Amino acid sequence: MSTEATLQTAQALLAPWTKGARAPEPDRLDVLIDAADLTAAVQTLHDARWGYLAAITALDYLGKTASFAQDARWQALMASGRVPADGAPLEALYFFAAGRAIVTLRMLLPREGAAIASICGILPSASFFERELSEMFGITVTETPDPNHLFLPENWPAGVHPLRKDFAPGRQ
Amino acid sequence: MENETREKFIIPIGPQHPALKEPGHFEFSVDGETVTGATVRLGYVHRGIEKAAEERNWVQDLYLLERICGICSHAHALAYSLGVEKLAGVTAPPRAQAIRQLVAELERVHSHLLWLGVSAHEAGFDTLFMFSWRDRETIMDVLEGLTGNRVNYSVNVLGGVKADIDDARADAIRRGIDFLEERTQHYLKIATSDETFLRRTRGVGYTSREQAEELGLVGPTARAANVARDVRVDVPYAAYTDFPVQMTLDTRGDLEARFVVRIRELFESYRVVRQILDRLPAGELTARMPRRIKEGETVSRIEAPRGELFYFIKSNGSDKPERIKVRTPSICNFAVVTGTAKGHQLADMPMILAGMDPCFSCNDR
Amino acid sequence: MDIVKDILAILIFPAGLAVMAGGLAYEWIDRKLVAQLQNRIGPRWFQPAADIVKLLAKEEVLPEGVDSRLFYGLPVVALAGVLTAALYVPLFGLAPAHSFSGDLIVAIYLLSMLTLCSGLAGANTNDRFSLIGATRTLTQLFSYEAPFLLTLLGPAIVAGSWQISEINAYAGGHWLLFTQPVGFVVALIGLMGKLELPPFDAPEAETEIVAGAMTEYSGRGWALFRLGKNVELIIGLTLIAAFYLGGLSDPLGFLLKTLALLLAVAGLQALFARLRIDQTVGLWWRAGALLVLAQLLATIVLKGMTA
Amino acid sequence: MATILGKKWDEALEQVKTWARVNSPWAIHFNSGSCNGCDIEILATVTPRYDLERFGVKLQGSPRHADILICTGPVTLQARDRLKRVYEQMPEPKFVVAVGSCAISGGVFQGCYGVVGHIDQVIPVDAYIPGCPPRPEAIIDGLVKLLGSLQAKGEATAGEARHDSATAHS
Repeated sequence: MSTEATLQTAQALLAPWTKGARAPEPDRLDVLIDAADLTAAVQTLHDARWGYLAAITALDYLGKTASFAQDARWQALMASGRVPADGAPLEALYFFAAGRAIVTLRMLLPREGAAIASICGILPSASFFERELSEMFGITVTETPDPNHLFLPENWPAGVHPLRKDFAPGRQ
Repeated sequence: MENETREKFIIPIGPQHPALKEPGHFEFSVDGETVTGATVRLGYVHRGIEKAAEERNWVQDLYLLERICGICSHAHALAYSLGVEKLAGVTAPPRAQAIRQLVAELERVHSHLLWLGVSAHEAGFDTLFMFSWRDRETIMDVLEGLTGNRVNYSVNVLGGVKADIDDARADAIRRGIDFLEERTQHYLKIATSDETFLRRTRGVGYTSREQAEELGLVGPTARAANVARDVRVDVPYAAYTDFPVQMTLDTRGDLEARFVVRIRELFESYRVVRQILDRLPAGELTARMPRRIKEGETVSRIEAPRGELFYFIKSNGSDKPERIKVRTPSICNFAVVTGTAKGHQLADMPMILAGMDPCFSCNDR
Repeated sequence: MDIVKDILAILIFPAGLAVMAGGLAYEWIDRKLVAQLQNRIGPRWFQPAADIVKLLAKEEVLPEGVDSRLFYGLPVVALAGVLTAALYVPLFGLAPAHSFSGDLIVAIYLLSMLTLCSGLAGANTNDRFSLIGATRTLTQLFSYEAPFLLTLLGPAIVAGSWQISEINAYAGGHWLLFTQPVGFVVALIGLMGKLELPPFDAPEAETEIVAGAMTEYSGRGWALFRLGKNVELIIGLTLIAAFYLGGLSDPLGFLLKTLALLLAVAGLQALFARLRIDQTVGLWWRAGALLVLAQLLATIVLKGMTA
Repeated sequence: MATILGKKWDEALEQVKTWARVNSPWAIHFNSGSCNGCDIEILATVTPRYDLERFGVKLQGSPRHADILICTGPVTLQARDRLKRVYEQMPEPKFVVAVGSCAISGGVFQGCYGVVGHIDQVIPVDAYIPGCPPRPEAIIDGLVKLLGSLQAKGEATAGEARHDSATAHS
């Protein structure tokens, strides 16, 4: 199967939850979804045996809120009243790879109280990635089997997340 | 009294432990000599490199990321360079790409020989450890002659490489490879026929293909369980389209298979190295790179000695990256220890641990 | 005056300092041979002596929660045991200092004291590695002890005596290596098990349980245990050479025969991967004990027929 | 007379101790956040081409058996207490060698949030071996230099004892 066909399969599989899609590079597909639809989307990919989970990470858009003004997902988040006016979003990224093709599930999350459902029930191997995600970005992963720190020490101050943009080393 | 006997007896391995040259922490609960459970604690080598990378510029990051791991330093530098070049819309010249692949394969040889020695040491087979490390010095000499360094080769620059190969150098590499190929035959024989060694590897740490996929294994550990996944074959990078490699697979899924896969990969590396030396493209070594990298995101994947190395790089158009995500092969493979420990003998645990070739400094970053 | 002579005999000759020096020399030869087999240069000749002196001069840390009398006493008992055993064997090819009928049993018992002491020492400390090491040490003791005993029984039966010097004298005319080859091999391997040399070093497997029963020992205690092991090595080699290699009657023969045995031991050490403790036990009971028993039966039957 | 003999005996004993210490340095290796580079070079020193056993150096597993603590890497948050504990577990006399740029200064990892500093901010260091990573030859050279300084120090102590005995005699 060609890379294009593989990507098209994924696009079709994920269509029910897709809020937007783009192809940043020829062999990649970014699928924008709501955080609430994550488990359903992952389950679909898993059931169709589409690729494997390559990585989970996130991005912090501190100071870049303006670029989201037109984003429907961001508007919906704002409308839900869960986001303070100056709270820049976080974006969780779930990478799935099948040969050359890479599909990224992207979800916008509010900065305060960011939460996302665990996919360990579907893919047990996601446990380490989820632990890293929650300690580095402060995104709570609900019902993850092991919520402990993965890399940070036990006595690391609560509420400090190193990979957020407002964390600066030496000023903990 | 009953409570007392039921209390779990926990054997810690690490963070300071002879079986681990790096600090990680495993806890095995045991009943007599039988392991009943395993947990892993990471982060002893967590330095915060991903964050530091956001505070340094693109060129400084090359040197920082190269020092994520001293064993597969070239893999990190290569994944990063390829990613940044992709973002900048620059392609390194063919000669540079071929040299990158050459160093990557030589590094694989060094890494696999190092691993062979360390796992032999775990098995209490110090003679094999000594011999494989003695032979590994050959590849260290080759790499030092080629790049000037024994460990952090620093051969990549953004846009190309800084080491070139002339005929004399190529001959020196060929001689080293010839010697090692003969030795590797010998190691393959030991790994597949030495009675006491097989007692420690055959049937130990078994994973089926389904299990391996479920646990999310990558690299040789997965290929030993017949999971056909190799970035060099699936998504050829550097010069792997011109100098393709064959995927090495095994169906048995136990420790012996992991030994066999890694040793057979060595032969494949020797073959490719010779091929590159014979048909090295002529031309420039570097392409011009801009100081600021265009805004954008990219994914760069390569096959490090331990498996798929995944870089996600985001640029915001300045001279520093916005975000660099490094997902190393080891973090995927730890599951093979925690997932298969139960029911094994305590004595098997260091072997199973070595069998996945863990790299804590890669993993913790 | 007799007491003074006895004390001198114990301290200076043939047991005591000479034995310890011999033990250190044999440890050096062993390490050097293994290093050579591993393509290394290996330690200098005074290395084992320097190690011991350094350990003696080092601080001895008393871990928390251990019985201090046992902690300090066990190494002394262990070394005293093997040194006493040295009185009954024809060390350096000379006649043993003491000899009586049945001294073989006493010597074997005294040799086991070292292992027993190190097992107890491990169990005495609260460290987890020590505890596992102690369990393994004792497990291994119970697995090699019987076959090892049987291998010494074979020569005793054909010689018709339980006295080491008499068996030695009998063996002078009969190379039992050829008539009881199984016994010889099992005895040599049994000695390696006793000394916890690779591949039977599961009780102190570095990569699993750090240093086993000895993990918490530093300084003097560790030095005495090491010294005890060295003395046991030389006594064990002497016994096997005396019983199986045509007896020991002069220093030159002693050197040649024990060094030949040491070469074999070093070769075996370098050749194999470490056995798991369950594999060790299986090997001894399934292969070692049964084979020796079979040979022993054959020996007895043959002796009955010729008598 | 007895005191003179005692002094002579002390002096001789001191010399023997120094001799043993210099000729039997057992080492333990602790990685407190290193990238592996130094660690594999340290391991390489015990292998056939370099063979540290020539100098009596043996890598030990238990801190209780070691004289020299070979440290690599910057000290990370989680490794700090472990490093201290391993150091405290070692019996006296003990020596610390910092191997590699990171162990000496934090190297390329200065300023990372997971790094608390370099080795001598946590435990006292007796010898520094620079390099990223230092070659095995450099590591051996560093260790031999440390042993040389021990020898000198030992002779100085023995000399003091000799001086004391001389004054006692007069």
